[in-house]
Amino acid sequence: MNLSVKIANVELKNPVTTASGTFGSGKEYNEFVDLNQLGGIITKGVSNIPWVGNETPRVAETYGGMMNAVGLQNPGIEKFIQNDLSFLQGFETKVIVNVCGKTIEDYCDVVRRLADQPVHMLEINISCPNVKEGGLAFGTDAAMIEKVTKEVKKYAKQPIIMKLSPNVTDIAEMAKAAEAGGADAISLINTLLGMKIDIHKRQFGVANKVGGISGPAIKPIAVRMVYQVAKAVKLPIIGLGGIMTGEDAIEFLMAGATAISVGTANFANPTATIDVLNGIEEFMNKYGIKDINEIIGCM
Amino acid sequence: MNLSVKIANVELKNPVTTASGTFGSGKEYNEFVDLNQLGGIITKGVSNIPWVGNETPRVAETYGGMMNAVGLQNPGIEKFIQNDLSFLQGFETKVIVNVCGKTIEDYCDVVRRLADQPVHMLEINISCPNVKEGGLAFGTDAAMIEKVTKEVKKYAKQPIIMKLSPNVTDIAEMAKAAEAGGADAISLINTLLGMKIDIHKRQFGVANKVGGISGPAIKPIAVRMVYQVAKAVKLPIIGLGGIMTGEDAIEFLMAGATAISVGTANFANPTATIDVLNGIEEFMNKYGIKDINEIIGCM
Amino acid sequence: MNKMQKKVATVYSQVEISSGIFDLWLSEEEIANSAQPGQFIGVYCNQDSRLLPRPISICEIDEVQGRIRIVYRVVGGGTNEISHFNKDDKITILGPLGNGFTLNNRTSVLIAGGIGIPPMLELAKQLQGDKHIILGYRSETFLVEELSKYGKVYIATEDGSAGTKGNVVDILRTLSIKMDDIYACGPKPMLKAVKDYAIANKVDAQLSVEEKMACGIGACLGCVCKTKDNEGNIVRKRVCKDGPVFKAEEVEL
Amino acid sequence: MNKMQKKVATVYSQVEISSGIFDLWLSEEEIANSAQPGQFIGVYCNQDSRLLPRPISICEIDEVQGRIRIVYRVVGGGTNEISHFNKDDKITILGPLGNGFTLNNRTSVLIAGGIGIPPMLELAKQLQGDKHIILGYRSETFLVEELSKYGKVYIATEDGSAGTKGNVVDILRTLSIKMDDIYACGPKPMLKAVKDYAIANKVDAQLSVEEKMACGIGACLGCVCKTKDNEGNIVRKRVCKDGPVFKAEEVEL
Ligand SMILES: Cc1cc2nc3c(=O)[nH]c(=O)nc-3n(C[C@H](O)[C@H](O)[C@H](O)COP(=O)(O)OP(=O)(O)OC[C@H]3O[C@@H](n4cnc5c(N)ncnc54)[C@H](O)[C@@H]3O)c2cc1C
Ligand SMILES: Cc1cc2nc3c(=O)[nH]c(=O)nc-3n(C[C@H](O)[C@H](O)[C@H](O)COP(=O)(O)OP(=O)(O)OC[C@H]3O[C@@H](n4cnc5c(N)ncnc54)[C@H](O)[C@@H]3O)c2cc1C
Ligand SMILES: Cc1cc2nc3c(=O)[nH]c(=O)nc-3n(C[C@H](O)[C@H](O)[C@H](O)COP(=O)(O)O)c2cc1C
Ligand SMILES: Cc1cc2nc3c(=O)[nH]c(=O)nc-3n(C[C@H](O)[C@H](O)[C@H](O)COP(=O)(O)O)c2cc1C
Ligand code: FES
Ligand code: FES
Repeated sequence: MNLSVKIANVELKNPVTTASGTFGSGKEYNEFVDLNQLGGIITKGVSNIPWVGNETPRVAETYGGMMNAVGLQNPGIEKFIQNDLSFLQGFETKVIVNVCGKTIEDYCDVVRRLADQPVHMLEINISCPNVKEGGLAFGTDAAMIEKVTKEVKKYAKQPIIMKLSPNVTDIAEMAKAAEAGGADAISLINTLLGMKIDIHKRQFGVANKVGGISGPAIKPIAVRMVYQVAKAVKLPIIGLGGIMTGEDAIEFLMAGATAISVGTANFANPTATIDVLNGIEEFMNKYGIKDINEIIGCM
Repeated sequence: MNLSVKIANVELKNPVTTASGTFGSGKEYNEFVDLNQLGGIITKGVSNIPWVGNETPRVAETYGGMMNAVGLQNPGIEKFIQNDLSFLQGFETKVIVNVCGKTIEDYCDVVRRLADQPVHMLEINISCPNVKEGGLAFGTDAAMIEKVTKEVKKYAKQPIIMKLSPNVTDIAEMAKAAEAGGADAISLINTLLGMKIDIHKRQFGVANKVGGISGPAIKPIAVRMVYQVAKAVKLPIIGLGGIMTGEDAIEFLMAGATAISVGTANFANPTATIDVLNGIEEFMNKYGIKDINEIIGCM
Repeated sequence: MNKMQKKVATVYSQVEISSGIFDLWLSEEEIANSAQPGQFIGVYCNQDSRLLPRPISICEIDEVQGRIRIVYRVVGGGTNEISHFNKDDKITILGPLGNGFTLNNRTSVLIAGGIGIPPMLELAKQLQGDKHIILGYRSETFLVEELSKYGKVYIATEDGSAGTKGNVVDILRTLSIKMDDIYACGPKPMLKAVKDYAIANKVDAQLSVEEKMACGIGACLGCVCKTKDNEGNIVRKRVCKDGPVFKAEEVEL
Repeated sequence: MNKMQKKVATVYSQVEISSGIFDLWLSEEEIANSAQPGQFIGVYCNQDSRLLPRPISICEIDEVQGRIRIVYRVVGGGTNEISHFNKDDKITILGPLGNGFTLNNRTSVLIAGGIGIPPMLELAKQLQGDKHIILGYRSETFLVEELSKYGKVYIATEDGSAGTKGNVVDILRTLSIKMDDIYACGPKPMLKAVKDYAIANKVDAQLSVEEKMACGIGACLGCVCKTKDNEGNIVRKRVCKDGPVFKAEEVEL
């Protein structure tokens, strides 16, 4: 049985990766799962300088999902290289670093700094709804997506994955812009902008008022977008949004994703990544599928 | 305790209405709840001529929600007036007719035909994701929203509620366009475009491939949009999207909705409308709120 | 007409009667007292990520004890969850739903395949007259003994492990009796073949059809099937409210 | 360090010990054997619309029987669901989570308010030395008798229905003992007052703080609080992983 897939010539031993921001750099989940078994680890977003993130509360539960407004708190690229990248070198899995920024220069700074680091791919987060500048503002404007992509490509030595926001009218247009800018791959979806009100306290669920919705509640929206993007561009896709089980992962693969990420599911079940992987294998066994690539984009 | 609210000078005895397409014209739910207790009944979308709708399967369950691609099957305005409007005359509740069309003329036909009928308001559905023309195509283009609104207002004798689609980058812009076109009120949200794949049969969950996601899974997105629209326009808002309980309804009211609709919840619980109404009263009792209008838009 | 109701039923008993096929008796007096053969109930799950009621045919009615019986196959998360309910557990149900069979009480053929078999039991019990009961299975049989009490049973299995190897329509075609009515429930291809047979042989036939449902009570237009009205126009009718039983000549399959 | 684990625990007993306050013993040997006072567990709900684990402090540990005890208030859907679990029901839990109290075993004041009281029980049991235990309630008291076994208990209630009318910090201020350590858990304003008192009076104090959590294990950065490092820089630390117990001088409230 072959589980390995290729994204922009980088071979993942299986299609299961971790969704940025939900898995840290793997340290904590290392107590629950064997990181060596994962196709790749996509790390928490990192910026050129340390970011403090938003005030608390930063997380709230929603029906079948959750809302977060962490605001990309991170220690900055230098500490990240010291602590996180060095930790990840101990594992046999592909390392994909998620990059955030407030300006195009911010993104380029990080990409440049990582050029000679032991990193297999870079995922550019132009879609975080929880920061005022950069993030979502970039991710909802096709011209901007193309521009950011072009700029980071100038400095990148690793393949570039552009991570798209679902908070747009036409996701295919955004994917095409990334393709036009020279992206090597696309990942989607980031979180959907939402709000929760604690009616008893008359307070917002998160201090930031709005936050990003993730989890199985949003899965059908993510599957639809992966399908639309797969039909619109030639780039490989990393699909995510609400994947809880192997069957969910198969759904994304059939819709057109070459790999998938497990996000919020980790919180609901710290062994979710491996459970998803096992579920994929079970499905393949059940239907006698020899190579996972057979089902990618089969719909 | 005052529960009555006003939308465009039409007084609803309470803020609870039914979401278009989930309640028919009330005949079936009449076996479960007393329709006289509802603030208003928003009927299934009706067009100038009969529509056959989409092929089956038309519905599928999703995590904490459902997907539908009914495709606005309806008997056309003449049969609707004969069978549905006459049925609704027997009840002491406000009648709000949801209008769909493929062209601006289609909408205007229906609006004109209803001008002298016993109908209190019209809800213009420019946001159905399940038909190729009209519907969503109109609902994601601000200029088109303004134009449709202007045109139907020419013929309408009743207040016009424009029902917005959540499948847009900037919901506030859409609401402003409706306001600019002369809308009397806004309702939101319609369903979010989604997809489900039956991985065992390698078939789409609904024959139409894509469908609209509704139910509690999407509530936080709806609350966020209601809040954004309430801050952007002066028009009254009918809020909906995943309301299951009185507490959910209160959340929408606090976010800025003057009334709410109960949709998918009816399928999960045929007495949902009345349960929501009772829940609102309980909440008011608990916190000594004398007038429901006190909490509308309090956030 | 019998009124639809939402009720909290109590599990009276549940057993697995064949691999993956469960037999569940529910105590709910009012629904038991108004249900008719061919009607169904909507079973709500307890997991609140599953919002929609599962439509399941009424297999048997015990008016005296105020119980109804359903027999269902575990195919997905909802039926799997229901299969774990134990005696005295509470389940919310809607029912009775839809229009059942019209009992003509003449010489009848009851024909059903797979999980279309359960509704035949209460039908066979209530129906008067000569009854020939044709049952189709993949391999393992169920409900055969019970149905045998009410008529002559013929069995077809796909693998030939019981009865004749083949399908139920083959048996129907070779039945050398003068039948007045056919009552059928099963997969679409089977119903199609039964319809063709009935029309060709001028037998009255009632077919119970299936569609994916949301509300189950006629409000959402999720579950329509195509029917022909008297003038030959296609009319979309709701399986849940106008059906699930339709006349063979009326329904398009 | 004790390893975090995901385990299926079995309900050993559950009782309501005060209005809306439940006392739940769970059998789970491995977690019981590694848990420390001040640590917490993440309790998963069975309703699958609720994805996140509920953080609940460990109230008592019975290593011999392999059980842990939690005492919690029903405040929302999750705790309401948990309160309906019965003996022998299964619950998935994560634990032990976070860093507990450092036991200095000197003259201690344990001070807690409301639902901050439960973690004080195991602490009081394990802590050596003189113990003064100050407990604050709205009105109804709970766990008083059990805590009395391990030290001198002082009670404050908001309505004066038991002990002194007022809050726990009032009692702390009037306590005429020479204390070495304060161990505190409770609402933010209380912790703030304790912190001010401890710094003013040069008493070592450990505060258990609360924040809304998602993962509960340190991965999501949902639950941060502000702390000061040695150079006076603000550092955001994770309550779930770096806490929930922090030194008073370190944490900003
Ligand atoms: C009128 C009617 C009577 C039925 N009677 C029986 C019966 O007596 N015994 C029996 O075993 N099955 C019966 N079925 C089929 C039964 O409804 C489905 O097998 C069941 O809903 C599957 O639910 P699930 O959660 O396990 O599967 P999932 O696939 O997880 O279900 C997801 C959603 O699809 C719906 N769904 C899935 N399959 C079907 C289907 N075949 N028909 C309608 N909805 C479906 C479910 O209700 C649910 O909303 C009947 C269906 C209809 C329409
Ligand atoms: C370290 C720690 C220890 C705790 N120990 C106890 C204890 O021993 N006894 C006790 O009664 N309570 C304790 N709490 C509070 C307890 O976690 C919440 O009361 C509980 O999560 C509420 O869940 P719910 O589903 O009933 O409420 P809901 O409001 O419906 O919960 C919705 C979401 O918000 C989270 N949430 C709500 N309130 C809190 C809160 N105060 N703190 C953290 N998350 C919250 C829930 O976990 C859930 O994810 C502790 C909290 C923390 C952080
Ligand atoms: C707590 C949290 C933090 C996140 N942080 C990031 C981030 O730093 N960078 C990023 O691109 N996406 C981030 N995301 C989005 C996820 O990577 C993912 O796109 C989204 O959660 C949908 O997947 P899921 O439903 O499987 O969680 C975060 C999500 C959550 C829940
Ligand atoms: C089965 C179904 C049919 C619908 N038909 C219509 C319609 O005819 N016109 C319309 O404006 N909205 C229609 N909607 C959208 C609902 O009115 C509502 O906007 C949406 O379902 C979100 O609310 P909910 O989550 O409470 O269901 C339909 C929704 C469903 C589920
Ligand atoms: S399922 Fe809603 S009309 Fe039949
Ligand atoms: S709750 Fe995730 S880091 Fe603390």
